[in-house]
Amino acid sequence: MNAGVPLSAQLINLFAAVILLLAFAMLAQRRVMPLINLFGLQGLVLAGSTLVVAVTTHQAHLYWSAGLTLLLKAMLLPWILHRLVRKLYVKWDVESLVNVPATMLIGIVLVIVAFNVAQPISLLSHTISRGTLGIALATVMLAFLMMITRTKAIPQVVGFLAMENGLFLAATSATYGMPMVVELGIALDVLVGVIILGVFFFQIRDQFDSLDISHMEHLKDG
Amino acid sequence: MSVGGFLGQLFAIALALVLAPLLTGWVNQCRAWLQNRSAPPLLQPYYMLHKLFRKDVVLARNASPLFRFAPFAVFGCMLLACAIIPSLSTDLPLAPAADTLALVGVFGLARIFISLAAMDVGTAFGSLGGRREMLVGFLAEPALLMVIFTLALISQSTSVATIVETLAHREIVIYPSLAFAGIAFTFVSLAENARVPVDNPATHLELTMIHEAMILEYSGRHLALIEWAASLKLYAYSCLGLALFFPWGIAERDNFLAMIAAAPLLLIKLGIGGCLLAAIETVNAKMRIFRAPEFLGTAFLLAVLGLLVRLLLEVRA
Amino acid sequence: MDMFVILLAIPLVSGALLTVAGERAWAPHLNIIASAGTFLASALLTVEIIAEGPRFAFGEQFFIDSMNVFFVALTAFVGMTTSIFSGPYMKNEQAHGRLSKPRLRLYKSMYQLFMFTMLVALTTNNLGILWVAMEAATLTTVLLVSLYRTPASLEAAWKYFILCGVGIAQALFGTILLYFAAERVLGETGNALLWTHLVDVKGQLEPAIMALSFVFLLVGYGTKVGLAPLHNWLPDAHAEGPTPVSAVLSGLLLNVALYAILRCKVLADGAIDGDFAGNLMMGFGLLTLLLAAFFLGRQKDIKRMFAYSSIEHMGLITFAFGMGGAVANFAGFLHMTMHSLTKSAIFFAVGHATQKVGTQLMADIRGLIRINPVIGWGLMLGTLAILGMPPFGVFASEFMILTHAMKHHPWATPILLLALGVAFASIFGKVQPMVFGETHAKQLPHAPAITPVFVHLAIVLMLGLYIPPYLTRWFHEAARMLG
Amino acid sequence: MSSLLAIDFLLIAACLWLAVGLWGLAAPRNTRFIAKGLFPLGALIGLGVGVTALDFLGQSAETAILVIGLPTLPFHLRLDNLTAVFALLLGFASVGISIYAAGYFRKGEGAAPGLMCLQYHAFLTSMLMVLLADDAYAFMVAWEVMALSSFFLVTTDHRHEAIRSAGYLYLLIAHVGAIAILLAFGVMTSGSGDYTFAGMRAQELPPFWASAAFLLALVGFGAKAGLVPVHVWLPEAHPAAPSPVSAMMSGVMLKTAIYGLLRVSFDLVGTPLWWWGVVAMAVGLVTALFGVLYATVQSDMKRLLAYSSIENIGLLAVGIGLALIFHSFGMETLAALAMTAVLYHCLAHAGFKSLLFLCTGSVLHATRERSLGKLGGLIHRMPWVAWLALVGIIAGAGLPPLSGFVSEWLLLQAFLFSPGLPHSWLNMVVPVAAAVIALVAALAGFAMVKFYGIIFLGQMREPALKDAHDAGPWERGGLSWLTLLTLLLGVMPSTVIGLLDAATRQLLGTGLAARVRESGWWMLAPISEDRASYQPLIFLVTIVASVLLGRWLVRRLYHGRIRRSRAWDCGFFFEGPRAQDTAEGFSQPIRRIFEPVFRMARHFPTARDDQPYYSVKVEDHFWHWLYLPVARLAERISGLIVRVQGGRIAVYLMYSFLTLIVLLLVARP
Repeated sequence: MNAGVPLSAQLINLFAAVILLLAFAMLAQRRVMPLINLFGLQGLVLAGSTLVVAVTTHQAHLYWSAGLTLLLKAMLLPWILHRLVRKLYVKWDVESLVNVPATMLIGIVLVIVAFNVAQPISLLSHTISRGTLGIALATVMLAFLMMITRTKAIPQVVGFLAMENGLFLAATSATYGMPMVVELGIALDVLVGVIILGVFFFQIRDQFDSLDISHMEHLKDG
Repeated sequence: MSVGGFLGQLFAIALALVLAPLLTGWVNQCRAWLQNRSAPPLLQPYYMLHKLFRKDVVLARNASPLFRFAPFAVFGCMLLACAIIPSLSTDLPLAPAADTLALVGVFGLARIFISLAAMDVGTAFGSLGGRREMLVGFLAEPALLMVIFTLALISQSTSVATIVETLAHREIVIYPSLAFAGIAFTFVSLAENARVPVDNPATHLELTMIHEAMILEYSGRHLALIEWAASLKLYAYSCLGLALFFPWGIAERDNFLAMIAAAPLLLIKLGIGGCLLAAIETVNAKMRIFRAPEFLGTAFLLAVLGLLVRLLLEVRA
Repeated sequence: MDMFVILLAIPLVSGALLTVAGERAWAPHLNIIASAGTFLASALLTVEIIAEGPRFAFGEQFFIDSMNVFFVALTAFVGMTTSIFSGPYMKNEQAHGRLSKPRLRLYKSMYQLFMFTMLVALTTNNLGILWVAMEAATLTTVLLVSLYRTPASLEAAWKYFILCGVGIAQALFGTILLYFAAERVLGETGNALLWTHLVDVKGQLEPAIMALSFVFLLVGYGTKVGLAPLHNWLPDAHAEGPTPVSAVLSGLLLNVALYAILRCKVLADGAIDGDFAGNLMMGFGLLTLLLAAFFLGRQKDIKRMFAYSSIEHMGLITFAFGMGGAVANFAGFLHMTMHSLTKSAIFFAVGHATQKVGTQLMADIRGLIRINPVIGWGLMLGTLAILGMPPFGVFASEFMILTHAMKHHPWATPILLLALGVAFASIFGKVQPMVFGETHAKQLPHAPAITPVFVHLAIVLMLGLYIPPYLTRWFHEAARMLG
Repeated sequence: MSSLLAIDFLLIAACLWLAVGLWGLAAPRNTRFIAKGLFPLGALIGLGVGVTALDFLGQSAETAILVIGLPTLPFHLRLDNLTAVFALLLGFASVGISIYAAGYFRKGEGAAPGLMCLQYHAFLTSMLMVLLADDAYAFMVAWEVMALSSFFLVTTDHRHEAIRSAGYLYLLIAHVGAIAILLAFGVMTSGSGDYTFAGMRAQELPPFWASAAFLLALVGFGAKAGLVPVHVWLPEAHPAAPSPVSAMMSGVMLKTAIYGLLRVSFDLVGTPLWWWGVVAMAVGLVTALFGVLYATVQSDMKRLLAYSSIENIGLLAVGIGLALIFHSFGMETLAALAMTAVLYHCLAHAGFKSLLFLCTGSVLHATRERSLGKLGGLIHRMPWVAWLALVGIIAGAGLPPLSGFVSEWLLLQAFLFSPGLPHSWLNMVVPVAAAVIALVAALAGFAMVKFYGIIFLGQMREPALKDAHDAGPWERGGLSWLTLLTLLLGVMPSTVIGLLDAATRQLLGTGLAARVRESGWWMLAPISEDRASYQPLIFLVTIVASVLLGRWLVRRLYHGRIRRSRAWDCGFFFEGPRAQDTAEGFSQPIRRIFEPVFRMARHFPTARDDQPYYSVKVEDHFWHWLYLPVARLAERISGLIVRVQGGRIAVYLMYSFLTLIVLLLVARP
């Protein structure tokens, strides 16, 4: 990074890099509880990053965003997930990840692709955090990859939520946040989604005696 | 329609009615001679017709009206055919009623009636004969049509009268195609008239007969009519063959004297034809029924060859 | 009072009311009355829009023009008929012991909320709110899909949730990119997600960003539309949910998702040179159509088969809009209408039929026409209609799509025709033995509500032979809006 | 009323038919009212259609535009002479069939009569609309409604699996055909987007696209008409349908396909290329030969007739091909000769095939039996039907003096001119094709004899046949009407050709009427009297006269005594119905001679069998050559494709992911 970049941008880039790192960590994490903790940490970093943007740009609604992120992603959702895990007795569930190195390798390829795709857009950006769009895209893709590789329901949902984190990073870093109405709506949707998922987990466990989604492969044609 | 034409027409019909059994008798006689048998009298067919007409008709119990109607219909068809084919003169008022194609149709109609009648009583032999007759029919018809096509191409007409006039009176040209067509026609005629080698008019051996199998149930006047119709058919085919391939001597329109002169010539031609027929029947053996397709297939091929020769050599040249 | 507010308020309020008091005896009636009220409001709104032109509501957040008011009316109409159909249907389910009272309450409240989210999605001017409403539509229906709590329905709902959730997340990324592009032009005024503003400046939007944005939006909303290969959730969800839900999912939600894509396509077309968006849609459309057609022949479950048929038709419609131009857009809108009406009618008939026979397996359904001629003929005619047999309206739109394709994209014609032919052979081969033949099935405790089937089919039949001029004008304006 | 044009009358008739049908739906179970009230009403409307068309012939075209249809393409209608000829056919044939149907539909048989009434009359309406349509949309709508209504009629008795699958096959092939037709229309607009027929006429297509349009039309209309290899539905669907419907389908509906083919190839597509005619002729010859050979070996009477319909359609295609060839070389008079043969054969076939199908209906009603192996001797119990059927089979066998012969005669006459074609191959090959026609005609005779002989003649093969009853008065009425048409078409060819002339003149610019009229109404001499002539009336009179005269003379000169006795049968002792030929036995020569044409599964009795039996089953080669492989291919493809839906959510997510990445890479500037 050259000297011309302001401190705030450097901070944001740092935060973004941490988020990406966390995404990799989640990709490789086998156990449920640490996974949720990692997710919470990602939310925390995301909130921090949003706060930096808010401070730098003096946009009021970004403060709200940062607060909302902190509340929702760093606290409420991990808490809900923790509760679920405890109630469902899946605390000791261990994901049998196949071939972590290969997954990581694919992850790296995805990061390259994401950076490559985002590059022309980043060049157009006039915001202070132009590089983060690529990172956000990479985060989204890593979360996607995580969802593909997981066979348990809760890690899959965590992957899903991590994807939302990536999206949020994109929203704040690339555009200084969406209009407030939209952000509130998104937050509400995510919350309701998690609650519905929670309901779902119980139903699934009741029916299948497990949260292993490999049991759910009966509806098929091929 | 001239009075002369009308008289000529009546005369032709009468001649056909009279000459047809005679021709059959003549063929039988020739054959007997050729086969070293003592021949029946020449007039034997007349005696037989007379006898049959006198006899009672014995009908099978479940014979339907169609069975009784068919002999008359067949007879009518053959009579019509004889009326159309120029035997003595081309000046026939009935001639435009049917050209050669329609003539094939007439024979077809007669065939349908006799086949249906054969199936009517519901015996094993009847339907056997019926289906074999239809078999011969559908094999012979394409060949006959190709023969007609060849002739029609030469004369630019399918009307028998026009063909005869063209061939006999207009110009004297040698048509090689006619040779092929003539042989094919002979083959077809043999098959159509239930002669050896396709059928044997004299047989009553169950499994070999075609025509005779169909008329087994007929008796009395019905049988007489059918026999007469068969003679008429032979006569019609002979006259057709003579008219198409040896048309010399047949009178032109409005020429009553020539018509009178044509009569002896016709008798001579028929006589020779009958001899030849008898000879063919003597030197050949009847073939199995499923050899008939080969026989008639050959006829078809010859006819097509004739047509192609016509198209290739005569039109181009 | 503002008709638009009423339109949105009725389902929202009644949804809330049913959540609270859904087990009362009058609840089913409320469901129907609310739906009828929504339809009435939409009809009045339509009249108003036709008379007075487009309008805004709630500031500029909502915008009703001739394009979406048509979808609103269609949605409200099918919503109403579905609610009428679901009355006796759900009673029968209850009588069979397949559903308990609390579940029925859940069903009714979620049904109304689902209608609400769709109406919001259709009328909002804000692409962000559009996204929120689409996600909310998923959330409200996911519990409806798993209403029976059977392993199969749970599996279907899970897949629905995850796949659509992931898909819609991509759409959010697309929306963010769109906002990013718009902000550069419109500034941070808060108008940067308002469609009406975006349309005005669509030529100035950065093509590179717009291309990426459209890809995300297409993949995102396309998942909800059921475009192959993103369609995998659709047959499961449609087959395992209660039939009224299948009817609205097939008949309405797919339309709404496609509507979202169309709104975005207008912007992408304006920004990008060449026909990038159109070509993508055509490609997806053809792939979807072809894939779905070959799936049809392998189906054993009747609802699943018709779900694939929905995918197939969505492919066709996507293709039509991909071609673009006045005629193709017109045909696309017409086909959406026809498909909504016909497919929901089919699901009504299928619902009654499966209830009568007690199975969704096609091999076990026989002789519907003898069990109940009305259901049998409903299914038969509906099937023929959806297969594009004249004189039903589906043929009219397919005719227009095909002829347009022949003129402008002749290479696509054989693919279209192959798919339609295979679909015909597959579906008809399965439906005919179900409708015809002998059977021994029993009577239902509650008489089926069969009127909706024939109301839908009658409209489809009429539109096949005669499209009234005002409808034509309407379609034309909508088509022009798409450019 | 004078302001109403003929086209208005036809439109009104179409609406009336539909109204009659809907009326039937009002009282769906009232058999008496529907059968004795509505069907005769339909017949009356049919008569109106026929008379209107007859009256119209020779006038200039009338057009109309309806309000219904697409907004950009409302229904265009047009009544011209080609349409009028086929409307004439539809109207007059429907009179007989509707009258017959009035007696045919009885209480407690199959579907609700009201429903059938609706389907039947919708079928009639749609056929009329097919003929009137003047744009692609109207045509396709009418065409598919025709397919649909006839499909429902075919599957009336849908409790039988065989009938259901026949219906399915029928609708499927009809649909595939419709797709081809639509494509043909699309090609003919050549990108102008104008789907009216007038718009298509205005296009000058390059030869390649014109050929494409023609071939598509040939496939599309061929699928409806039953040209090989898209004929397979026909022998399944016709036997499955109730007999009036079979009659309507075979007699009239197949002709709408011929109409379509004529409309496209002579009217819409522009100047034809000569090889189109060769294609049509080749397909026609194969179809005709195939149809007639299969007809001869059938054991089901309606299947036999269905295959015979295939044969006749083949002949029509040959005629169309010949007309196309002549037309493309500018030999319009000869083209008119072939065209007249085609149109004439359409009329003739409509008459006699409807008649024969209705006869099978009566037989079916009387005996509940379709299999030839269980019929026989019905001439004794059903004389009306039997004698009227005799007229039908003689016409069907293409024999003078009835209708079938006239068209075959005209066709052969046209063939006779083919050596004059200015093309070195055609002028040699085409004449030989005439031999195939002759073979087909003779084989048709075989099939007809089999049909008639096995059903009506011989001994009754089942004891139950003794209770068979003759057709009722309505049925007799319908049969007699069609018999009358067949007779009239047979003996008055010149008059009929004078009527058809308007259509040939419209399509080719010339006709035969002038020459035909010269030689008088009793004589048919299309080119000149020297060239060829045919006088069916004299023909008929001579035969009838010789029958009557002969009979009178024999009785006069000899006697008319008759004794009844047992059948002689060469003195054979084995009597009874089992001694007769079975349907299979009758066609044994054909199976033997044309063995490679059939796909046979035979069982021969052996000496060690406890219960020796012989059986033969003849199948269609095309199933195994074309349809089953296609079905297998589709099956295999779908088997591969459904693997996409494997049930694993991770895989689904991967699809979505890969799609996204691929698209992103594509979209990346």
